[in-house]
Amino acid sequence: MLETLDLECTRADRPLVSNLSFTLSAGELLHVVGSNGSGKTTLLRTLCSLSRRSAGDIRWHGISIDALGDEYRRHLAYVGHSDALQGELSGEENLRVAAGLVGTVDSIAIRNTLERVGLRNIADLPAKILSQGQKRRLALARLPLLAKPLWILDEPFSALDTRSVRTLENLLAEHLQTGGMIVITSHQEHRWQAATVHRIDLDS
Amino acid sequence: MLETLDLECTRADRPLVSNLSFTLSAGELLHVVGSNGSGKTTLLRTLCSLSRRSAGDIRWHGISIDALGDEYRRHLAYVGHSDALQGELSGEENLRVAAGLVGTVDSIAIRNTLERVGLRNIADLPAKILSQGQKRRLALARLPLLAKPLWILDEPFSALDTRSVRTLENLLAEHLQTGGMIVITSHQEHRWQAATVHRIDLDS
Amino acid sequence: MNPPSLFTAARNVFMRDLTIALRRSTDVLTPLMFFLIVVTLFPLGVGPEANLLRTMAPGVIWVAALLATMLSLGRLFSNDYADGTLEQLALAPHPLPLLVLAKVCAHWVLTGLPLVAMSPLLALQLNLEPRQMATLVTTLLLGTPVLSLLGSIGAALTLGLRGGGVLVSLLVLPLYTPILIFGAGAVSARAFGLDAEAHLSLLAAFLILGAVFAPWAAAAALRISLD
Amino acid sequence: MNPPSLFTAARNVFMRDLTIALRRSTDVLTPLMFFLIVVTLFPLGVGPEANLLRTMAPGVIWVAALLATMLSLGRLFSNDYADGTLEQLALAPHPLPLLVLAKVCAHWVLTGLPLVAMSPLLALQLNLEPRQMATLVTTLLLGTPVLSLLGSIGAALTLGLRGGGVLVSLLVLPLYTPILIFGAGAVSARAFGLDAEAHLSLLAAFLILGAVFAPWAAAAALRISLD
Amino acid sequence: MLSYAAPKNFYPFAGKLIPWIGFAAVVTLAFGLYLGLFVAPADYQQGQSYRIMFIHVPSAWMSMFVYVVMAAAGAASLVWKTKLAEVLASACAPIGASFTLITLVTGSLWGKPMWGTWWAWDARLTSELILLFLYIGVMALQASIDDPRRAARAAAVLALVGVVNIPVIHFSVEWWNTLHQPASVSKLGMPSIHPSMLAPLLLMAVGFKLYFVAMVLVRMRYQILERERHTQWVAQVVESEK
Ligand code: HEM
Ligand SMILES: Nc1ncnc2c1ncn2[C@@H]1O[C@H](COP(=O)(O)OP(=O)(O)OP(=O)(O)O)[C@@H](O)[C@H]1O
Ligand SMILES: Nc1ncnc2c1ncn2[C@@H]1O[C@H](COP(=O)(O)OP(=O)(O)OP(=O)(O)O)[C@@H](O)[C@H]1O
Ligand SMILES: [Mg+2]
Ligand SMILES: [Mg+2]
Repeated sequence: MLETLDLECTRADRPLVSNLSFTLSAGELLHVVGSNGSGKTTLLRTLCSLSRRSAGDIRWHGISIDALGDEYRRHLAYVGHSDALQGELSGEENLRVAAGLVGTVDSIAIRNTLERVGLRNIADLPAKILSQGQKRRLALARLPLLAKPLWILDEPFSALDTRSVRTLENLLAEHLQTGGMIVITSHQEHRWQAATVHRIDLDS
Repeated sequence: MLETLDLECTRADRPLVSNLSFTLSAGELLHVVGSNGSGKTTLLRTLCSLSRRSAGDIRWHGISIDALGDEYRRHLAYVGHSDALQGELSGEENLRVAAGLVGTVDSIAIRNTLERVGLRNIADLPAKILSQGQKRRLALARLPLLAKPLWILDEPFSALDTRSVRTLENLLAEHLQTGGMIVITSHQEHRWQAATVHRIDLDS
Repeated sequence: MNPPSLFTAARNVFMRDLTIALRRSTDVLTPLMFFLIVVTLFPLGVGPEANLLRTMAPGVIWVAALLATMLSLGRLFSNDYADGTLEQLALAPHPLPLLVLAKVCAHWVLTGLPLVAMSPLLALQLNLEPRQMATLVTTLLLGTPVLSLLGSIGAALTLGLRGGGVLVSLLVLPLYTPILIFGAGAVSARAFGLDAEAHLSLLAAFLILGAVFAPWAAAAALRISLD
Repeated sequence: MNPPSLFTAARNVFMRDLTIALRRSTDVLTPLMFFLIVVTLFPLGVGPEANLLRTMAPGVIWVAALLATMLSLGRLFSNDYADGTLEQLALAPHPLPLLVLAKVCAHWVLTGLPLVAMSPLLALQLNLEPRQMATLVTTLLLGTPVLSLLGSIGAALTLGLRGGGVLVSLLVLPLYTPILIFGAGAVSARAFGLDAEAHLSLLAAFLILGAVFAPWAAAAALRISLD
Repeated sequence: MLSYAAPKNFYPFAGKLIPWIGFAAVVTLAFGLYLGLFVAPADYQQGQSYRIMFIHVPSAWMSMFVYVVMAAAGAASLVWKTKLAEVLASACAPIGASFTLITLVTGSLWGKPMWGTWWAWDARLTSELILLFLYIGVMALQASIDDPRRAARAAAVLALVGVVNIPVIHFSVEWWNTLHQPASVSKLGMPSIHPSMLAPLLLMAVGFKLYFVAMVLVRMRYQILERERHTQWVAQVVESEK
């Protein structure tokens, strides 16, 4: 369970998000919307503990994430605007590295995941020659592989072709069904297949 | 008038696009679609003369673009996956630089354009602190400013919020009405306001 | 998926860095070539006189080693930073200093170690005395890891800053001076048949201190750069 | 919108590069500081003996200038490449070599010129004879633009390559050697009261050749890197 | 003749040439070595050690010759955009680098008895070392770029820029008064060397050239296969050679 209490995020002393309180429980999705520059990315990075909040608190199962430290990060997967891929490594190796950092590496799971995001046949090409959308798919392939309960996704749909958009929607639905939590931003409207969808509009 | 004759584009000696022939006249739009990695970006860069084609010809008003060289580039505006912004410079300065490279700098036109894409009030911030979508809007602001007849746009809608999407659609419509030409890629479907829409699907 | 032990995670990071670098063998070769070329530049600038060259040699080789290490610092974090991997590293459920230490070790294996291996050849070219040769290799063996460790702090601090490549040199080179003084000093001392033991134990002390403290400082700097 | 004359476009590019660099004043300062630090490292590595230092000085100063220029080459194109500006430059309706020349000029004003201005101070530190001072400044004035020109080719060739920073040194330093030899040679010759005119006219010849041919090579390299 | 420039035709053509040229190279080199090591008289000044010359001098010539070939092929590939020239240029680099390395090593070995040192910062020695760096630069650049066409064109630009070093190496002994031997064989007019030493030297020089041609053809064939691996004819070749 992720909750925030009177959270405030500032950029260069200018508050972007303030007095934000929400609670996200297992199986729920939080869709953060807002116009460009309204602070969605800032909020998501703060929830990840990558940026520091200026006031308020963020709690994971009731305990402040500052106190939890690595223990909080153990439960968290983040995909931001950039893809976190090593251009030199192949798609498969990139996933292997990501898995090795947080859990044991399971070659079969990696191959299945690549199949799932439709990159199986180019899994051996170095990531840097992939197209924009292929890179994005590779970045997203970390999500099912790492099996973390909390996913924080910053415009994951950008650059994806229509088939991949559907694949990702299915991934999200599955994750929620198995008790996961998702915080997501997207400029498009989606029919989320979730029991509970919270929506925060940063413009209002 | 832009036309290609049996155009072939290869990447690492592997053909991505082959035997492509089309003609694009004033007021027409060409929508290039295809799944991720099908070669849209490669095709667009080839049309710009940034990448070299491996066979075939590209002609501008009947003359091969190799022969035209700078004369062809004078008529062309390209916005690719990256935004071509200098993080150190402010929004206004970025546009000033872009204008200075191809035409005379007109401060009033720059200010109007910034207004148009909704960046007027943050025109003095350095581009590097802008949000993803704000950067994208700044990159697109070059288009109305530079007044080139041929626009080549690689997923210009990505990262834009809904209001900016509408602004861009209007910009495109205006450009076509005044006799411009557009080559564009986008994974979403749009109701193009164009007299003639050509569509090339690279998957088939 | 079981969380891996800290040691496994650090080893994974180490191996990953090695794999990436070996994938591009030029990455390993170029600092080495740079070292060679810089040492070659000096006789070109100073003239071919053998005695002069011999007196300069320890200083020149050590300065070249400093510069070669410093130049390769860019590789330590900046690729990972640019593509977002560093964020993922910072989000890994392990103490960041240890992951940093793993990266620094990989960096040393890829740059420091080859420099050490190459140094006897350069010593030969610059007419060093045979008895200086062993001292040169020992000082480099003790000193280059310290260069990588201290360098990691500078590299972390300058991440994502424009002109980072030159800025890092500004931060790091002053920190390098003690190592240069004792490293080159030891080799020069041997030219007069003097003992270099005091110099060497100082270098060893630097190494231990660096290995203990530098990763913490670098990790803190990384978190600041990512904010 | 009228197309600007070629000259206006080139001047715009030049002014833009200056503005960006001055916006980050560290960008201008750091190569200079690097130059200073490298020259300072030598006495530390070699020992404080005045005669030895004086003999080494021309070579050391020139090598430091080479390295400082080389290090700052990363700035020449790579920021523009990473953010897509270079594509826009290549699509501008003007001959690319001339825009490249404008960028190289900006680079020289930001790195070469400060080095030249700084060099008398260093010459003083290293006990150069007064009559060598003027020669040092002249050689640097003639030589540093060539370094920027040749460097632009290397910088253009290594755009977007991993380990580009070190690779560029491998490509560029060998090309720099003639300038080093004649530059440092001229200053050394003056120490013995010899005439340095032959050296200087060779440097001037390099400068003219470089200004004519290097921008074409660099522009060709840029188009290749963008492909 | 022009049709041989197509990779598809060049591949079998080169395949047929290689054994002949290779055979000629081996014979010439063997004969040259025999004359040089056993027939030519010992030098009255240097004794036996001068025989290193029969390796050193031809490989020194080759180190420069190969660079010029590489730069010329590079220029051709930039101008005419022919694949074959690209492949030729990139095949040259490692061979030329090896010749340069051989020159440096044999020169060092010869320098110890002659000058009492393995290495001196003499102009010719230094410029030869820089030639090695140039070769390595070309190879490193090529290895850093994945797309072979781009790699070839980038390397061609670099090779062309570096070609200024060649006259520097050749004339360095005349421009600077140095340790190293001035031209005694390649001098126009009468060579100042005894015919019994000249003959094996020239034989070795021809042998090295033949060896170079054979090696370059072998490397070119490999690269052509690699680069044309998506085409039909390569599939057929691979099929037929299975
Ligand atoms: C590492 C040391 C050496 C290097 C790098 C080196 C390099 C070269 C080069 C590049 C050439 C070809 C020059 C040209 O044709 O323009 C050459 C030729 C030659 N070298 Fe060396 N050399 C070295 C040591 C020596 C030594 C020790 C000797 C014997 C004293 C020697 C004797 C010769 C001779 C006789 C030629 C033929 C000159 C001619 O007729 O063109 N070299 N060397
Ligand atoms: N140093 C700074 N000074 C002032 N404003 C800043 C600074 N850094 C960031 N900002 C502002 O903070 C906001 C950052 O927003 P953020 O990136 O979180 O937006 P976003 O909602 O993710 O937008 P997008 O939809 O475009 O991705 C922008 O409006 C930006 O201008
Ligand atoms: N060096 C290379 N070797 C092999 N394949 C390559 C190489 N470089 C690029 N490619 C392939 O070429 C294709 C490039 O496609 P391009 O970037 O044009 O796709 P796109 O249609 O723009 O896709 P997206 O919708 O994801 O932007 C990719 O499939 C990529 O894997
Ligand atoms: Mg955002
Ligand atoms: Mg694309």
